[in-house]
Amino acid sequence: MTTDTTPQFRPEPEPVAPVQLLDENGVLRDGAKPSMSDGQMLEALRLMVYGRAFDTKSFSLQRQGKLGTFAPLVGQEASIVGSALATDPARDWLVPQYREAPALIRHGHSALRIALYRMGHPEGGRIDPGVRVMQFNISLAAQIPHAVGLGWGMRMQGEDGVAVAYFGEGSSSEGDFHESANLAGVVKAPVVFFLQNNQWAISTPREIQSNATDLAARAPGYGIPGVSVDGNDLLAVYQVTAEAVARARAGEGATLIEAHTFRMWAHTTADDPTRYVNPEVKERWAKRDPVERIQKYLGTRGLWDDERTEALQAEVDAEIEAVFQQASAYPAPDANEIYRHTFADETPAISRQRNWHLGG
Amino acid sequence: MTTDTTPQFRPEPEPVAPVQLLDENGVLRDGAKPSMSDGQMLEALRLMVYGRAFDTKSFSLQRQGKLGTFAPLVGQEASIVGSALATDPARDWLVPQYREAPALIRHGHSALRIALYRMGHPEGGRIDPGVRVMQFNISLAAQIPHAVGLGWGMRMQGEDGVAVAYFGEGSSSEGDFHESANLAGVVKAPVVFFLQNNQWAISTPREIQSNATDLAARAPGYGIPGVSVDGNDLLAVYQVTAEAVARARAGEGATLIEAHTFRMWAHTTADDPTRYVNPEVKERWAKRDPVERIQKYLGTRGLWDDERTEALQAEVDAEIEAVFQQASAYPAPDANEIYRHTFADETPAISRQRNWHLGG
Amino acid sequence: MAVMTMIDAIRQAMLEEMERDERVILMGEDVGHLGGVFRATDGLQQRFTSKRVVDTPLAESVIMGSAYGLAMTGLVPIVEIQFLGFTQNCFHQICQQVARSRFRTRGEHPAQITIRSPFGGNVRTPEFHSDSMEALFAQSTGLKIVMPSTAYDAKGLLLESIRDPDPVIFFEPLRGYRLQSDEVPDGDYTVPFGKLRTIREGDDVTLVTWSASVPVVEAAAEQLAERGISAHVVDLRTLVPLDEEGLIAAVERTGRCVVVHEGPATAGFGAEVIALLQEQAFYSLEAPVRRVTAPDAPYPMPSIEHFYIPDTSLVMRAVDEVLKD
Amino acid sequence: MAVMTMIDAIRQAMLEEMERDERVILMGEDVGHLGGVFRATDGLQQRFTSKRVVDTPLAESVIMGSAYGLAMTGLVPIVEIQFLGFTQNCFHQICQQVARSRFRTRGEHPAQITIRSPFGGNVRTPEFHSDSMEALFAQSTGLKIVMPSTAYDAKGLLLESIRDPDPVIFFEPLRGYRLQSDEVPDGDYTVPFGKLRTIREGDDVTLVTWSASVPVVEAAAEQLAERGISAHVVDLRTLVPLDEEGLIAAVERTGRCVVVHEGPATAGFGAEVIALLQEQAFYSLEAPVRRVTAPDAPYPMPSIEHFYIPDTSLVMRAVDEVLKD
Ligand SMILES: Cc1ncc(C[n+]2csc(CCOP(=O)(O)OP(=O)(O)O)c2C)c(N)n1
Ligand SMILES: Cc1ncc(C[n+]2csc(CCOP(=O)(O)OP(=O)(O)O)c2C)c(N)n1
Ligand SMILES: [Mg+2]
Ligand SMILES: [Mg+2]
Repeated sequence: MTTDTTPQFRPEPEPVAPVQLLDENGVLRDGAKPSMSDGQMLEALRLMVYGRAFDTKSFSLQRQGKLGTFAPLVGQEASIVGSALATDPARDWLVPQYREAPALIRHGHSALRIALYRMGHPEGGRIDPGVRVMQFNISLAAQIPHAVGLGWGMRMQGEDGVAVAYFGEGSSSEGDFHESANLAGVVKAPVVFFLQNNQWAISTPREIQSNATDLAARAPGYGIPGVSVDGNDLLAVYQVTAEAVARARAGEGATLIEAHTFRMWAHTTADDPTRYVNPEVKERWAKRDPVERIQKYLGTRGLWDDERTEALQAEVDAEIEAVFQQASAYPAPDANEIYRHTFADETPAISRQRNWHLGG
Repeated sequence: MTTDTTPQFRPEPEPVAPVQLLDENGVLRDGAKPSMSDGQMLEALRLMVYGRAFDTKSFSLQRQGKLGTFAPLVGQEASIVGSALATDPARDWLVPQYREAPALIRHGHSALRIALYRMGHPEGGRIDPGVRVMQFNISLAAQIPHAVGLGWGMRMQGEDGVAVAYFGEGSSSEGDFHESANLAGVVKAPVVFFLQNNQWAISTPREIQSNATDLAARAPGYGIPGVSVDGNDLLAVYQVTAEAVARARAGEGATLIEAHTFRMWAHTTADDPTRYVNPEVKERWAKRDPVERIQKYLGTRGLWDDERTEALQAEVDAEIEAVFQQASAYPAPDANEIYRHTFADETPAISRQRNWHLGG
Repeated sequence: MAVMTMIDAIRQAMLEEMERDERVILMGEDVGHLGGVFRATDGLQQRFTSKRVVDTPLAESVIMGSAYGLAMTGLVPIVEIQFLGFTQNCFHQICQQVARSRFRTRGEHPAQITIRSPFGGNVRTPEFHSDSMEALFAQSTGLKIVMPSTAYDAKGLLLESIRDPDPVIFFEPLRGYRLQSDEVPDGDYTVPFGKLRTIREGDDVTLVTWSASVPVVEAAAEQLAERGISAHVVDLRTLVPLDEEGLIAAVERTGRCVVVHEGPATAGFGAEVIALLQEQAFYSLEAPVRRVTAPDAPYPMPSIEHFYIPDTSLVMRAVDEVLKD
Repeated sequence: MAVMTMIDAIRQAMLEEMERDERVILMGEDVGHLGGVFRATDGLQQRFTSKRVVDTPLAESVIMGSAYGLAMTGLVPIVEIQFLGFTQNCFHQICQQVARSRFRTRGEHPAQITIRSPFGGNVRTPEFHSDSMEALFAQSTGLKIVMPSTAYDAKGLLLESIRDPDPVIFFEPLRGYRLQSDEVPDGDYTVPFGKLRTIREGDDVTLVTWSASVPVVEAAAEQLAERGISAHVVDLRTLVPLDEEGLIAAVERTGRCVVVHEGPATAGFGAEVIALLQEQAFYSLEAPVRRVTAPDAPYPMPSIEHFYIPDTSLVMRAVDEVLKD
């Protein structure tokens, strides 16, 4: 007991220093011991380039009216791919928001389905059996409780899988985030709450989202550890996520990771960020480009060069071209699709409605 | 930036020492400087005794079937009354959960209405014009956002009023708590989030509610200060609340206060705590009785004695007797009440329904 | 075969199914150590440990949302929401996430979850505890809506619900918990969805109702009989799927109908019953179908709830009108 | 008087009312600096400062709940929920707290709040953006439900909504935002609640609809006219309060009726329209009233939404059936 009435808990005046292993120029920082193997770095780089190329292609198709509105990942590649590489597709579950395409692909979800999803094809919603990913979720933060259930359920059944929930800093203002982190703390659910702080929720800046100096500072309020990391540093993101996954597998429960990054493109193809993003700020972040950074590092290690960059780009573009070819050639859904899959069996009402609609 | 990957934010291993000015024996602790005046202490003591007597009377009426189920405050008197005394009924709003009867009464809400409310009379729901209290709220945590709006709205209009939201530690697991504390931080709303941690949510113990060592530790995650206080120490509760109210009035925004107390009676008259409360634990808390504690202190100061205790009890019992007499004599509501007050004006449907029901 | 109360039948169904199928788990506020605020889960945690009967924090949205995640790992959660009104605190998890999972994933992620929740009036509960929300869930699509009125149906329908591959919301009428008791077989049996129960045969008028209103309508039918009016009474039992054929046949039998339910009239499920009847049985209706429901007002304070909830006299008045029409 | 789009009319209504009444404030996600994801509030923050046009954190429940508190201090909040589907994230705040405040306090704490939200199909939005939830709010009681289909009505009804002493949920059809434009007077005028709009007079069949479905029904009426069928078309405009007299008169005029809406059939508001008609106009109905609505399924992916939403051909088919019956 104390007679001192000054609040025992006070907000930090300054954000803490995020974890960073590679500096903005792709130079390894003193004391940094990256645990990522060269092979993993090359795999990650490919996924990052793939993700950006997938959005570039989607964007042009959208402009031609061949594809619906979608949310690009450009700027967040290291955050999305670095965290995904720390998971094991055979045992872990990925629970995305909507920007995490390469993470899902690496986890076994087919690029074709993502292309179909962006084209608004119902088959884009299908998750193939055995693939441990949840569908993109447009209802913000609603996916976070699902991740808690997934991790908790695996643990109940003696599996050592971990669930990784992705969500934005905007979504972290929703009650579902709070309820989820709190329950995960109570039941020691093996979950990684991966908060991508890309500074924006559509046009709403981080400052309007919360008065907390760090969003990772919320973790102790749930009895779990919180990590602040440079989200544009592939090696750092991988490492803190791998450690969080390891703790979760070992039965030590959940971790909240705040990855500091930036949404370099529009929120979606329906958005015009020039109305609200300060170009100088964007410039500063452009210098921190996650793809160039890892390329530079691999370059200094003799593992990368401009030729390989070109070769990779060409290879990835061709693959993606093929995916969207296949997607456009995919059989168009018919009216009957709206009458399927509401229930395993059909109710009398649905049968009546179908017969009237399609029978006539 | 750091290369150290150990989480920057970790849960405290131990709860912090709560603020306490009066020890369990009613002795002022070294260094304690109570800001409460003697007059305020006596006013508070009366309200505490009143609250307990009001529940005692309600309980016997409930057992006779003359009153519905209700949630008693016994054990939490200091927490409820000490915080209420730190507010100004003329400017501040009180936003209760359901145990805070004496706080509302001190704020100008009539005891008769509370009696009617407990009897299930619709007039028990009425808030008299000019009384700055919200109605009890059975939907847990739903009242917390209202307090943010009240504080924020007064500030927008240049008033210096403060809104105090009461809620239990169980309710603090709801998303509404999170969204509210976070918004209050962003808009610097003059709000005191008064969390009564009475250790139980019906039968659910504090440990199952959250893995946080202190619930006050959540405050920094919203960019606001958090205080842990001995909820059975009237002087300490008053003091930390008064300081929080002062900060809010001065434009410094919200505070989260966690008052550690104990629900000495059943959750409601429908509950049987012997099924889940450990008697020894309850015994330990009985020794910390908030009413006896302040009586002892006032006694040592020559301001209180057994005679006064008896006199006060008799006086308060008589008052409450009269209140419930009046409540039982209150005109019984007729069927027309269900057709009133859904809207200012009546819809055709409601008129039709009323005419059929009452016309027949 | 033993006579038991509805709440005992509900507990027995869960106990037996959890013994039969270890994938079944139970979660909610106060369901474990306490055994539920109404003792519906009494003894289950002691029997199955706190791993399978889980006391959760006070947070409906993550209770429902995590149950969905649990179901994705192959478990079969029974979720208790302590009172039906509080499903509004997780409405998006129920109606957008759980209820649409199969549809959104083209059948790949069905959500086998049973949501149990007490509701219903005339038991003097506090605010938000009594509301009849069946029409909200019926309109939301993707949920099966199960509303038993007897102990026998409660057990048989709950077993059917737990085994149904799709999400089910199982309404438990507070008033019936202990007042309603009847013969309940031990052991396994199910009551199929989409088959109404004919409570009493009659030729003058058809009374359609479900769940909490059943006893009120039965009492009305008794009194009508004494007055020489023979009422045909049916209990719909499940609203989704709805026994359209059975309902139409029951009404065609008399050509006159009164629908009774506890929820407000406007856009209540009674409106759906009437819409269906006039679409499908238009030419056999000899008089307008009447509704006896709560008014378009919020659920009131306990001292006036008996005015709000349909009572026997109002049902009889509506019948008289339907017979006069 | 100028021809303008519905979204411009909505913006103008807010602009003018905020100039007239300084108690009026506007809050929601992205409504301020950006001016709304559809520009419905474009320029309002610049005009009225960020004190009166507030960008909030991403948290619907506290947006709605704090608006209620703001209203208790004498302010008049207009709350934008970015898409109607996300009202499910604050369903308990809307339906239990805001909508019941007057009733719970016996008239002492009315909640003068206007909830604006876009919805409606055939604009290829992502999931949960298009759902038609009017029946859920109609069943919940305590909310007025306003569903304009023209720019003129949008402005006049929004002004009426903001000034109404009770909570109003104001539905904005996405498809109409820019496609629908008509003559809108500058300055102050209101369109009263509970008065339907007769879009076209006719004698063979009455078509009843509202909001997003109005253009579909108008197109159907055109084509029916070419085939010599004269349709009487009404737009209900507000569902609560409902223009019962006007609706009954419109249907009695032809004796035949088709109801069209975008939400699912079961327990949709179409069911209420039919229930009311058969209760109040039973003897003037010459054929069963038919519904043309979405099926009992969740809102689907964009590539098939045009199958899900009622279209002109289905409306005409229903009319043909109603005329044959
Ligand atoms: C519950 C809910 N509310 C509002 C929206 C509308 N909306 C879509 S994206 C978005 C911003 C999300 O920001 P953030 O969570 O930071 O993710 P980001 O887009 O930055 O990756 C909003 C408000 C929604 N989809 N769901
Ligand atoms: C949203 C909601 N969920 C569940 C309940 C049922 N319920 C009533 S009181 C209670 C426990 C509340 O605990 P706490 O918030 O700690 O307050 P206390 O009763 O201890 O004062 C519960 C679960 C409710 N009333 N509202
Ligand atoms: Mg963001
Ligand atoms: Mg408590």
